[in-house]
Amino acid sequence: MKRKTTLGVTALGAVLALGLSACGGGGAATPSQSGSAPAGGGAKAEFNAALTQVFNPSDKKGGILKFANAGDWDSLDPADTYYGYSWNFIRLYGRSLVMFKPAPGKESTQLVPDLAETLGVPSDDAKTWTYKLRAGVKFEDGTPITSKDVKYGVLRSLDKEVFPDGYTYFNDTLDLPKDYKGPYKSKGVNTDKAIETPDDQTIVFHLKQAYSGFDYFAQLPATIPVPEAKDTGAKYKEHVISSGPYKFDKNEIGKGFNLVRNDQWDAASDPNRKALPDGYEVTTNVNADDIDNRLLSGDLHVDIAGTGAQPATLGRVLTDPALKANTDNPTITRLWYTSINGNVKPLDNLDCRKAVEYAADKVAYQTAYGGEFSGGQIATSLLPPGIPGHQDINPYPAGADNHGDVTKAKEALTACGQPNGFETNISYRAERPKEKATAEALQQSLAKVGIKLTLKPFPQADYFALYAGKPGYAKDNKLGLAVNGWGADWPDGYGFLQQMVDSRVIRETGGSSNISVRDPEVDKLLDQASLETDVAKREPIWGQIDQKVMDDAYILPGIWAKSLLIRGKGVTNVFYSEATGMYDYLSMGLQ
Amino acid sequence: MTAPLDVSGTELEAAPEAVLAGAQGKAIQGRSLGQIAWMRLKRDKVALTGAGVVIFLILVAVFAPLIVGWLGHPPNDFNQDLISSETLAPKDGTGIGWDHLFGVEPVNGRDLFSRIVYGARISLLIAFLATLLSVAIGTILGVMAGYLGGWVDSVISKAMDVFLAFPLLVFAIALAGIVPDSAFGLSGDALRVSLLVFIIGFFNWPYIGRIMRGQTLSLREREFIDAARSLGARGPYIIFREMLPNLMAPILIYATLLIPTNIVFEAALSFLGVGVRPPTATWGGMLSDAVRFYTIPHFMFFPGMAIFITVLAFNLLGDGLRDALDPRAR
Amino acid sequence: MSFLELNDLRVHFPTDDGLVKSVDGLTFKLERGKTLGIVGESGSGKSVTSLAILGLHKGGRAMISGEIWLDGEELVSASAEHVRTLRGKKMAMIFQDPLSAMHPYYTVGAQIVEAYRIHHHVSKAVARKHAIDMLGRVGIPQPERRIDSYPHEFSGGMRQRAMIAMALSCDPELLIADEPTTALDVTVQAQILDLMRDLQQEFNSALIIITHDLGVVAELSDDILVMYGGKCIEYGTAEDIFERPEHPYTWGLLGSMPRLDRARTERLMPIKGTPPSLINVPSGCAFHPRCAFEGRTGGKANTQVPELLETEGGHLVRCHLPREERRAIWENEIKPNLESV
Amino acid sequence: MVTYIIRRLIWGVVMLAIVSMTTFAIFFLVPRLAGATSDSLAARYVGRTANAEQVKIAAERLGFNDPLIVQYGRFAKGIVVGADYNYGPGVERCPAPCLGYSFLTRLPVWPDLLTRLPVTISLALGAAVIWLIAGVATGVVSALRRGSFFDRASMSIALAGVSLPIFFTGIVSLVLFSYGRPFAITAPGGSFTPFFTNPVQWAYSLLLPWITLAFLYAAGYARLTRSGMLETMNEDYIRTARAKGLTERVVVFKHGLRGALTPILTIFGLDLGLLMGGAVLTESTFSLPGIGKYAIDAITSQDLPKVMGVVLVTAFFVVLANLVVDLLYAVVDPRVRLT
Repeated sequence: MKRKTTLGVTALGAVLALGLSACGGGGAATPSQSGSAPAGGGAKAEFNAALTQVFNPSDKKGGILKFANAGDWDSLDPADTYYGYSWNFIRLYGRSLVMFKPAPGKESTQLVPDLAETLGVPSDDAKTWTYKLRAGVKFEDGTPITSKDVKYGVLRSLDKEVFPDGYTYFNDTLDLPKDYKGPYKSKGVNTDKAIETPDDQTIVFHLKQAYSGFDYFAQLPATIPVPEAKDTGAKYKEHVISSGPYKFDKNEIGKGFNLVRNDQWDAASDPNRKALPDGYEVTTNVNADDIDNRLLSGDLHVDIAGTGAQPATLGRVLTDPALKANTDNPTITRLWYTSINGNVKPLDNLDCRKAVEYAADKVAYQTAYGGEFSGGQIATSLLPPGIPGHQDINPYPAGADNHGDVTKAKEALTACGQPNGFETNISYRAERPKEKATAEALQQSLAKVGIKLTLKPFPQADYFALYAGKPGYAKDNKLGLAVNGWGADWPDGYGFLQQMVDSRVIRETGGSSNISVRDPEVDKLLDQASLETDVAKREPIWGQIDQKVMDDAYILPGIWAKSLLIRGKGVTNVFYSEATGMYDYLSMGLQ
Repeated sequence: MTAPLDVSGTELEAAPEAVLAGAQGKAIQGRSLGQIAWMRLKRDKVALTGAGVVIFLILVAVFAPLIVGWLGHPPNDFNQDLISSETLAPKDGTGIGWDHLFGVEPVNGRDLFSRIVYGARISLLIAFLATLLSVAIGTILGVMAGYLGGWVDSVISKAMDVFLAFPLLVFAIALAGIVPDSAFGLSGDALRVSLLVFIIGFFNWPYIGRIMRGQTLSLREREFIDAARSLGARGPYIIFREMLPNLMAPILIYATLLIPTNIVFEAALSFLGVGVRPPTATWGGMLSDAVRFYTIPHFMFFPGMAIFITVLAFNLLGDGLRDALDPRAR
Repeated sequence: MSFLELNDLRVHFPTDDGLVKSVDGLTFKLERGKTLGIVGESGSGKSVTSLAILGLHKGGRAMISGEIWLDGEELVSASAEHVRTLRGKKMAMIFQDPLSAMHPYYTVGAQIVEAYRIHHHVSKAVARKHAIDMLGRVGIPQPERRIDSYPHEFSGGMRQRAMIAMALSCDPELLIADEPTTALDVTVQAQILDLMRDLQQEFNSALIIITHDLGVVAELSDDILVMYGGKCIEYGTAEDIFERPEHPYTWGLLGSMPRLDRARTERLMPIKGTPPSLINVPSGCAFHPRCAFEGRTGGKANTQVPELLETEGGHLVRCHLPREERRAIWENEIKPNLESV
Repeated sequence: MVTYIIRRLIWGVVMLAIVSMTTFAIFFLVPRLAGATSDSLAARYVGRTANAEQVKIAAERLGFNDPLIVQYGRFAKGIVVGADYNYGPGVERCPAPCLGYSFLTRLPVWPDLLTRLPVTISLALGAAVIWLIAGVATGVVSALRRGSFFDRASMSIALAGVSLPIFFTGIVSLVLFSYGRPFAITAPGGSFTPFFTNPVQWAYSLLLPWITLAFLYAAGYARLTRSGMLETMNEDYIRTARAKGLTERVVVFKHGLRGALTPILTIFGLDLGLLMGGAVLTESTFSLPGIGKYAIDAITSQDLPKVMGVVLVTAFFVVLANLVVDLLYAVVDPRVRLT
């Protein structure tokens, strides 16, 4: 990553799962204007045509874009939504202070001001961040948006009793009054200590500790303004008041909703949004196979979850060149891996863990997740290629054909004192057929060297809280291996690695994603990196951490995920956004 | 009623076969219900076919390792060389051939034939044991309710009402879903099988119970029970020596008809992902995997047909048994 | 020609086990105002005969041959539809066990009204009035109230009366009563038999009583026909049958008839064995396996089917024993036993 | 009669109470037996990155720290007198019957069930009409033409029908007839249209599930009707009806059907009652947003208030169906007395 910040001190507690590599800095960055739409795009339908450029660019307005979701939306409330597609989609009806640039490829990871005129202006050694709001921005009812609305939006998102699904970045960093519980419970408490609104256009954030990457927070949906008078708390998701180009028309939770144009939105105040369609129609809880079929037939424009085609569709799409030409196959910043728990004997022995690393059949792993197109590319270490600091290392080559190296594995077993192998369990999330297939694949390949695995499915909802992620339970029940996965909230080394490898996030009460990596040196490296302000020095540390964890053999990397995205028929301005790991939903239009 | 013709105790109206077949020799033998039933069953080609298939399936289940060793591959072994890494489907579409009689699964290329054969084990084992449990509980409680009457009857009958009001499938899913992976000193397949047997068997007993209660009620009023009672027979004697033999026919019929229901039940739970844990092959589980690959029809065809044929065979046999043992039900 | 004539009536049922010859060559005559009793064990073919006369086997699996002449019309060859129009109107039937013979879901009145209206085009009100009238005539108290009762609300005797009212609602000329009193207790039996006798005289209809109970027949019948294995084995006037029976089976029937005048200590004389199979009919005389006098036929019993021959004055018997020997056995061996009080 | 109904209603409430208590107890006890604490249970219902403090807050909010009796009491009280729910800026009154708020979406369960009920009722009623007509007609014709080709053919199909699990026929019909497939009839999956919005679209969206579900039941009903009809046509009263000189049509349809259909009415009522509470397999196979699908979703997400709601609604329909059937039976069969 070339974008960097040269801001001074960033002393940051290790609690945060966030990125240090913020964009811009010093307020010097020029917001990219709408004219910056890449010219290289073409309408020629070919495989991966929308990966790095705009496919089918057009400025034609009108039409209704149809989206469908195989699952249910977690929430439409900006304070309470934590799905990537939701953060992508929410920009249609909400404007946060800052946003990722709606542009293809690498460019999409740039932050650009949205509701704010510029990116954040730090002061007090990056402990204070100031944003100036654009003039003339209004809510859907015509009320002008003021900095107080932004402040209210952030404050209400702090109430985790009302909004338990959301993130805690602001709770953890803002210099809040002691025991502040959000505007509902702590009514009338003066919060100027944390957020000041000196005038209607200015908002100032005060942090407990300096943090140079605050703009990443400012792009979170929580900074979308919410009018206090219209706030209905947990029920606000039934009708969110729009600040963007579209507003809610009809919203039936569990079924779907409609967006129509918001006539109070002024294109002049918004350089990022094209607002081409006349409206959006979103259906939720649709059969996933049905979504694919409708996408291919043109009845549907976007599979909103953005996780790619269903297995049944793969066969159809990949074998038909005409269909394949309408798909894109990006590698996303997500690692599917298996935790090797050093607390479970005999995996407390490094060589036994190494035996697992060698014996695993990587091709089977890949196939379990959907093969090279919808599954991913075989991972040889933790960091996906898209994350800064990635190095091509392969400490445990899985043989020539990637089906596992039996010889090396047996050597490792002998070194570990278990020459005939051993028995342990592998856990996975029962509702995830791919994880089931992975567990079965590992069972197969490890059996070749005498490591007998017993499959232990657990309910997804309790996987981390009660079972695999609860150290006591995992140890008592000999969950030696646990099928796992991790993707960062945005592409950045710290955000990617910290929740995965920092041993201090492991709680005895359960619930952490890191199940197996317990290495004080890794923790030290993480702290070192979070204090390192020089990107050139910091990025190699990510690589070092990667190498160290691999040497410890606490993680068996499976694949770096890829998804096979289907471009809807007749949709204009389709492009893949690295920041979201799916198509950009802001720019699409209809032919 | 006067019976002018004392014809050595044979009830003419009740057993027409005796009328048809009797009087050939001078000594007229009373035929036992079993003999008559067997005679009728022998003539019922459809039921015999069902019985044949059932026996075949039981043999398949019992000798699964032998059959698979001879005709297939270990059921959990991967054959990913047969799978296209792009589409995850078998490279030639199905993988069907001499090596893999029913083809292979997409993704990991496991031999479908072997998995179907091993699936029969789980399916039949659970269905049989669950039926046994239902019949045991149902018969004991049903006979108690019918024979003892009074408050015992009303308590048991109310209990049956409550059980029948439970949303059975929802409840079974919920229960199968929240039971942890090792409990009651069991784990793995043993635990899951026991759990499923318990859930399926325990929630089905009221059906048997109601039938048994009704049968007992009508038996209680019959003369021979009165006769036994007047001779001083006590409750247990009457129940075990007089009632149970007469209940054997309905027990057999409804047990046979309950088995296919339980097979479907087990398959449904496996289909919904709360059955026996993978990679152990179950027909319902395979069907549920096949949904994701509905463009590969052979994958859903074989498990679906396995369930269908098994259930059909048991239904045919059950219908035949009912016709043979209970002529009034024809 | 008589009012009712059966000529060589055969009713055969093909079954999986073979051909069941329920009625195998039955011939008899009956005049208006007369009563014929048909006696036999279960399965002897007596009920099948009555259903055949009513044409209720038509359209089923039964194979019927022979002739049934009713008031100059041949019914075997007549169309099912035509026979239907005669049923209920010209000939009617009283079934045993009226509880199961009446539809449980319809009121007694509705069932009588239905029977009347199918043959008479009258309004419901008129038919209802007629039904009340009929119920009154068969001795049901408060008929205007009871007409709306359901069969299960009646006592056994009342139900049988209602059944009779239903059968008589269209003034049938031929009335067949199939075990009309079997399901009733003794005092009610007598009432019902009296009622039937009175009604027969009132309507001057021909009456066939089918029963296994010779006592019932003795009360009512002019003539008696004894059936065994689908065939008539003895036919004669009531006097012939009770005073001069010539068939060993009839002797058995008489011997097993309970009589009030018999001593309590005395045992009934049962007929050994079971009724014959109608498929594998015993060779020769169908009764020979159970016949105590089989040995006196000179070996013909199990080889030759005996013919139905007249002994005297219309008294017919189907037996290999020479006539004199039959008389002698009756007078010397059977009769004394029956009257040994 | 009135006392009978009142007694039955009271018993029905008792039954619902037993069912709900059992369900609650199982969901409460089994995870705790497996070693879950109130915090670890609450951790299911908060976000992915929630910290220990948030989990504590959630556990408190969801009342997990209270004993079983208190938790159940709160639930029962909500049903009887309603409950108050704090949604942030204010307190909302959740009127009786308040089935509580989802642990996950924090939306009240009752309105959820109400929006899903039309789907399930549409599915059940539509299928019921089809199977009743098809099943009974087939059964009657088969019985009357016993042994004919029609009888043999339809009974073979019926036997196959009762032997085919719905989740197999469902998938096969989806593969064959659904959107984008060779014989596309209908588009399943979340595409339910309410009847009052567009009756044509409503029927269209349900056609495939109806037929699939009705096939299973029609097969069973054809068999039942046939054997019932055969049995009835052998009854003495049918012979009596014929002896009266009634035409065969009257004999079959007035006397025969009346006798044969009465027991089927019972079974029909109970089947319908059971289906009203959610056709779990059908709805999940066809992704129909009805009660059954709701049940599955609730169970997978371990959302106890939803599970309780579904279980209660389902049990309610079963209890109601039992009562209605018994009352109807008394109307249809004069021999039955309600005591």
